[in-house]
This record gives sequence, C-alpha cells and structure tokens, in this order.
Amino acid sequence: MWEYTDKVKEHFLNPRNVGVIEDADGVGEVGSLACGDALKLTFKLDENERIKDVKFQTFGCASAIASSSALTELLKGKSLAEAEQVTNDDIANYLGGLPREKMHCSVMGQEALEKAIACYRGVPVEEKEGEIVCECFGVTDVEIRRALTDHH
Amino acid sequence: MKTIYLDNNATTAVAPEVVDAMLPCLREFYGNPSSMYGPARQVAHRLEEARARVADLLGVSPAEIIFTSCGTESDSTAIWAALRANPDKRHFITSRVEHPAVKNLGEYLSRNGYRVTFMPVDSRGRPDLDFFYDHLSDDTALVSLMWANNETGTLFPVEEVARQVKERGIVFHTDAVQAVGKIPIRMADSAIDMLALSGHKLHAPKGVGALYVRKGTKFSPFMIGGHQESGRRGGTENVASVVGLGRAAALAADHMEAENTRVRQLRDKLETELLRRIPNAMINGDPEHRLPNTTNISFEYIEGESILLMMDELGICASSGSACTSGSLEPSHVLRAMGVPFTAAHGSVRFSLSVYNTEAEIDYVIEKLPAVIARLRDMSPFWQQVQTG
Amino acid sequence: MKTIYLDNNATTAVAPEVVDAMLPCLREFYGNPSSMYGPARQVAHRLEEARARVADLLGVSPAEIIFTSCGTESDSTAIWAALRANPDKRHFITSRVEHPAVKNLGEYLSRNGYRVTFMPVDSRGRPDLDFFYDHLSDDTALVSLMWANNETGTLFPVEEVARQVKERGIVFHTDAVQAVGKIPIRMADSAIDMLALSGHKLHAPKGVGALYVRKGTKFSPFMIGGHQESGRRGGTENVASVVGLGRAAALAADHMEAENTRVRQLRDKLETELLRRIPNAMINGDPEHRLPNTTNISFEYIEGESILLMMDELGICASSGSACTSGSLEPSHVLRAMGVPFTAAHGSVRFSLSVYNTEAEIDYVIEKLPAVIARLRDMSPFWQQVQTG
Ligand SMILES: Cc1ncc(COP(=O)(O)O)c(C=O)c1O
Ligand SMILES: Cc1ncc(COP(=O)(O)O)c(C=O)c1O
Ligand code: FES
Ligand code: FES
Repeated sequence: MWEYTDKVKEHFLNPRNVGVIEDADGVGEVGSLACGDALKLTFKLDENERIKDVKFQTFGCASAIASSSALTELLKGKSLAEAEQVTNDDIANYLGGLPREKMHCSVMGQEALEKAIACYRGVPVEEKEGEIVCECFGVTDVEIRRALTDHH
Repeated sequence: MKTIYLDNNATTAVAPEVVDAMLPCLREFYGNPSSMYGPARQVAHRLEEARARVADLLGVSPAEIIFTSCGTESDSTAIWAALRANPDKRHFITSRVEHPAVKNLGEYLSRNGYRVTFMPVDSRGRPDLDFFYDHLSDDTALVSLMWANNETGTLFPVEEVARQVKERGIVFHTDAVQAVGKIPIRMADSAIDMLALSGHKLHAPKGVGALYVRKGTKFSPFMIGGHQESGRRGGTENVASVVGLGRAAALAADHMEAENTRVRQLRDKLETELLRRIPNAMINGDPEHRLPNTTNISFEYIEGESILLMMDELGICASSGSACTSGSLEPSHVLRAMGVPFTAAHGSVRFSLSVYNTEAEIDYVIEKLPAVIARLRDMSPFWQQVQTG
Repeated sequence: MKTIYLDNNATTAVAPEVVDAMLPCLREFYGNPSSMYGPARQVAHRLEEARARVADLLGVSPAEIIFTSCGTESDSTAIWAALRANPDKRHFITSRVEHPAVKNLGEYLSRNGYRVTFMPVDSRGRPDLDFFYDHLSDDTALVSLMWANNETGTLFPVEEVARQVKERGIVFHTDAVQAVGKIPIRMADSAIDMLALSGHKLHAPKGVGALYVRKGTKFSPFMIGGHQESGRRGGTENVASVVGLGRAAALAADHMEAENTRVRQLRDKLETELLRRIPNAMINGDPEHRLPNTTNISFEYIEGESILLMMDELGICASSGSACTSGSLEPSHVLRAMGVPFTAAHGSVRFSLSVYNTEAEIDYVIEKLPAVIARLRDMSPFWQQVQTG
C-alpha cells in the first residue's frame, strides 16, 4: 500500500495541461499500452526557444498522471537547456515525494522529455521493429500498434 | 461522504451481531480453553458452540472442523497435510488462477522436490478439464482447485471433479474462501476431502479461518505445537474471533437466499447498466457460472489504479487487477491466465457486493462511473488513437 | 464469588484499554489494509502504528517485526525460516524444557531428515551449557532456546549464549513468549537473530503474535501466500488483534516497573508464606533467575488436578504440571527433564501473577490453601505412610 501526498492527489484529480499540441515543435512518446503505462508529451517553443506551451496525455496510475502534470508545470517558460536539466527527482520533489514503488512513473516523464527534445533537434531516436516491450503479456511494439489500429 | 463498499471479495464489514458475540470473549471470558477451572470451561464451551455453527453451514460434523488463523493457513494446512500423509507421491495439481495462498505454495513446492501442474483456463476462466484429467497419475498426492475465483467470481465444478479424483484415490482440497457464505454448500454427500474458508470474507473479523477435514482423511499438522484442535493445530485458540466466526456462519445461512436473489439482482443491474453506458467495456469471467455478488469489468485503454482513486473521491470502494495497484507491479495472474488482452487487463475493475448494499448505492455508481471513465480516457493517448484510428 | 486469577502464564485478561483500541477496527475500520481507497488506508495506518509500538517494546525497528497468529506460529516461522535459508545444514539444537511449539517441532524434524539435539537442564532447570557448546558444529543451522520457561519461570541466559552462537555463524532464535512484557528486553545490541512473542501473554487477545527478525537475517516464509508483511507472511492481517497487541505493548512498557517490584513482592509473599505454612512443599525452578510473576510449588504426595479443582471451588485459578490435567496423561516434560521426583511432580502447582492482582487476593490464597492441601493429604495413602514413616 502506498500513500500519496496531497500534492500528488491534487495533480491527479486536476491535471494541468492535458492534451496534444497539434503543430508541436517536439513530440516524445514513451511506455506502452501493453505494460499499462505510457506518456505522450508535446511542446511548442517561443521565438527565444523557450517552452511556451506543453501538453501531455498519460495512460497509467495516479502517480503517472500527477507526474506528467507536474512535469508540464516545471517545463513552462524554461529554455531547452534548462529543460534538459529536469530530472525525475525534480518531478518527485515538486509533488512532495512519491512512494518508492512508484518512482518509475516519474522516470517516464523524464524519458518523454528527452525524446521530445531529441525530436525537436532532429536527432533520430532508435526504435527497433518488433521489439518485446512487455514481459507479462509477451507483446511487441508492432503488435501494440496493431491492437490500436485494428480495433474498430 | 458516505462510503459505498463494493469490495467484499477483498474483505467484509464485521456484522454488528458478530461484534456483539465477540465482546464477552474479549472481556469476562478470557480464560484459556485448555484450563481446568470453571471460568475457562465456559470459554471452551463457547468455542465448541462456534464449531457446531460452522459445521452446520457446511452440513458436516463439528469434529471435522479445525480452526485456523486465516484462509491462507487453511490452504497451507490442507496441502501440507495431504503431502505429508502421502510421502511416496510427489505430484500436485492445481490451476493457474488460484489465490496466492495456493499458487505461491505450489510454486514453492515445484522448487522443492515436487512436480506441480497448473491447469490452464479458457478466456472465460473455465477449467480445461481434459488437460486436468490427462495429468492425473499414480504419483498424484493431491488436487487443489478453488471453488470460486476471487477476481472474477467464476465457479469451478469442484464437486464433479472431486468425484472423479476420489475414484483414483487422490486427495481433493478446495479453496472455498470466496464460495462459503455466497452459495449453498452441502459437504455431506460430496467427495471433497478438505475445504478452506476464511472468516473475513463472510462478515467475521480478519485473522480467523477454518479447514474442513473429512473424517478418515489422513492428516499431519501444519502448525505443530500444543494439543489444541484435537492435536491438529497447535497454538492457543483465537477464542473471540472463533466465536465471531460461529455467529457469522449462522448469519450467512440466514442471508443465503438474499445473497442469491437480491444481491444477484443488484450485481446484474450494475453490470448491465455499466456496459450499456460505457463503450469498450467487457466482462471478465464466466457470466454463467459465477458468484452472485461479483462482476469484473474491463474498461479499455485506461488504467485501473486511476479508476479506483477517482472512484475513491466519490466514496466508492472497489479493486483492480491492474499492475499499478499491486505490490508486485505485475498485472493479475488470473486475467493473464485467461488471455485477457493487455488493452483490457490493465483497466479491469472488480465490484463485489454484499447483503449490506442497497439499490440506491448501485444507482449512484451507475450514475457516476461513466464520467470517470470518460475523463480518464480523455487523458489517454491510446483512446484518441482508437477514436480517430 | 470473585475469581482470583493466578494463571497468567496460561493466558491473561485482555486489558480494557486494549479492547477499546480494538473496537474501532471491528466496526468502522474494516477495510483490507492492502486496498487502495481512503477508508482502507486508515486501516493500514493503524497497523503500522501497532508495529511501531511492538518494535518500541523490544527496542528494534518496525521493519523487523512480522505479525503472526500466535506464539506457536512465530516459533514455527523462525525455525523453518532458518532451516530453509540454510539448506546445507541439517542440525538443530534446542532444550529439553521448551514449550511444545518448539519441542514438538523439534521432534517432527528429528523424524524428517534433521539431526536434533535437546540440551538437558539440571534439577533447578538451569541449562547445561557445557553440553550445549560441545554439540554446536559446522552442520548446526539453528539454535532455539526459550528465554523464560512457562512452567517454572526459569530464565535462560539467552543473550550470553546468543553471542557465543553468533560467533560461529549459527542463527539464534529465542521463544520469548513468557519473557516479553515481564522483564525488560533490549534487542538493539543483542546477538539474538529472531524472537517470538504472543499477544495473549501480555493482555492482548488470543490469536495474535509477532516475530522479531533482525535486519539482514536470511528469511523464507512459513505462511506462504500473498505479499502481506513485506512478503514474509501471507494471509490478510488480523487488524483488530494486531492493533490490540500494539496497545498492549505500550501498556507493558508502562507496567514494566510494577511487574518487577509490586508483582514480584506479591509472588515472593505468596511463595514464602505457602512454604512456611505447608510442610513437604518445595519450589520447582531456579529461584535466582526467574520471572518476577511465577512460582511453581510442589505439594508432595497429592495430585495436581485435585488441588486445582478444590482451588476452583474457592475461585482461585492456577495450573499444574500433573499428568491428569494434561490432554496427554503424562506429567510435565519440564519437571521430568529437571528430574523432579515423581512424589513431587504430580502435585505441582504453578501460580502466575499479573499487575491486576492485589495483595488481598494473595492473602486469601495464603489463608485458604493450607487447608486444601491438608484435606487432600488426609485422603492420600502415601501421606499417611510418610507421616507414620
Ligand atoms: C513459552 C511458550 N512458547 C510458546 C507458547 C505458544 O503461544 P501460543 O499459545 O500463542 O501459540 C506459549 C504459550 O502457550 C509459551 O508459554
Ligand atoms: C480464494 C481465496 N483464497 C484464499 C484467500 C486467503 O484468505 P486470508 O486472507 O484469510 O488468508 C483469499 C482472500 O484473500 C481468497 O480470496
Ligand atoms: S505488463 Fe508489461 S511487463 Fe508486465
Ligand atoms: S503507471 Fe503503473 S505504477 Fe505508475
């Protein structure tokens, strides 16, 4: 059993910056539907390369949602260089701490941010086709994409 | 805010009558039931009265009931008793969807000199009986199959299987922790040798259970110690809780009809209405052979812990097979054994009712839950993909 | 008739403060401590508070406390944990005067592939430490010695022995069921690896116990099941009783001084006066190293059950090591191990006091008992023989 801080609860119940920026400068996606946690982060920069707007979508537990919300709040107004310094510990601290078992949910935020910045800079992020991404269900990333597109 | 408690497969509220029955044993009747003197003899008396009531609920004789500290201990006791009493046989069969009390002990045994077979189930959680019968052998000491699954409520045909198993001289144990008190059980003309139950699933307190051991079954104690429970379970008896369990057993008999009519109707209403109002939702388990109080519903593309916590804000208590809610960070082994797709397994929610639930409570859940699901789906990267996809 | 309860080593009255602490957990706080939602989190909170209080009584950290269902389970857990964690070693040493929780498990192990040594004691119940150290070997996985004997109150020098044992890399467990709450125990700088206690010996209810496991001790669970107690003990926690044990632990700390001054004085008065007024009576056990609340007195040439039942008529509760009072029809293995002559063993009576006893009660026993003994001796053929010599 884990205890959440009031701040975690508040960000979970009233998450800031939910959604997708359509013409985003950077997009980062991590996690998978198979494993039960995933995060999509999009941001828009102003003329000084500062983060003007940032939005997230999260599939996951209360910590994952609160961490995503916290991350977007931390990022607003930061330059890319400053944003790069944001770690999962910063996210956890912003929320007044996370249960030990839930720290990985904040790591997801940091990883999505790295990917989004790499995306903006045009650095290719390697993605192996058919990689096993989920031990419990033995699912590959290809199958996950198929699960989503074939559904309807 | 009023609490709407729909997590009765996790634990139940102690019935007020049960608390009342326990109190004297926590106050004046504190003696050790093994002692000689007058005040302690009254304690022993209450203990035996409780044993008779539990025996009545199962339709067995009081001497066939051993009190234990929980369902887990009852299961361990049964399994070790059968294995120790049949030291030449080294094979144990159980299923892939057992509670950890049996599953984890099975895994321990498979690492420690036993051959253990875990029977698979189909997508509705129904047992693969052909596989099961094929795997019985002369080396099989024991079969342990749960009567009712705690996560989905699916019922195994244990009475029928027990008859087949008994013909081959193999001991049959059933973990009936979720079945006792919810469906009528008459052990007298059954072929089941041992049956485990736990008090806190039927409105007795936590920390007391019982094991039925059919007369004549070879037995070797698990809790080795003093001569309590006719030498079958050492340790000073948990008198107050045992007396509570006795009272709860009598209440369960009284409530059996309501459980299978009114509670079943409430469960059906909850299930039907939620499925009608919420898209991409599906039932996990066997809708036909199922406990009357349980429904396990998957809400695709969202995650169970978030659903539980948003329901908590509304005062609604339920549970989930999601990885994120478990200490182990793995999704429910039951849903995985059933092959529930990952899109659904993570967003599973179990609602389990009791006779204390009202129709107004169920209506409240039906009214509030669709918005919770919609809100979480709005945040989910996958839902949008599916919608636009 | 008022009951004078002098059988506190058998079980104790639940303290009213303990009942008060338990009641909310039998009523509104019924949730499962493993659950996610708000009401259940309060239950988990109370559980952890209780753990901290038990840890405080022993001077250890809460993470080192595992809750169990009784002293017997704590002993079984410790012994199996050490044996399973050291599978290459097949030797276990204990003593001849252990409680059945350890003694009978030792006998079971000696029939099932282990070499088991039972250390003898002298006529006062003192350990034969030379024998003990001589029998330690590279094959010894575990030593289990009781801290205080339940029948005589004799204390073993477990802290000193544990230091010697630890030097050889052997696990040391102590059954401290009778010691905890009666004598001060500080585990922090001790060499003891595991320690068993039972709630109902210190004014908590029956059916709850705890095991201290020193941080870093290799452990393998006895009660295999769910992930409760950090994966060290499966089974839904007995919340109300655990909370009661927490309260009782705090009370025990408060009463520790009274136990070792006022209770000790009452016990000494009872013992001195009975020995002064009744001929052919003698103390069993080590008068020097002994629990403050216990005296075990043999009244030669008469039989314990008769004494107990005559005392019962006077409202006095005590117990006996006589064969006739035990289920097994054998006199106390403790007195036999001490070589207490049979003329004395059969007429042994154990008086065990608590802080709830008053001087008036003790005076009443001192006044009434001599006539009881005289009356039974008048009926005894042996007494007459001895008298006429
Ligand atoms: C020394 C000792 N060890 C173990 C036990 C067993 O405790 P429980 O009855 O709680 O299992 C007792 C009491 O009966 C005891 O006196
Ligand atoms: C099917 C089943 N078996 C065993 C148990 C274990 O019962 P207890 O928690 O009383 O040990 C439970 C409940 O948790 C259960 O649902
Ligand atoms: S759910 Fe994907 S690894 Fe467990
Ligand atoms: S997203 Fe699964 S634990 Fe947080």
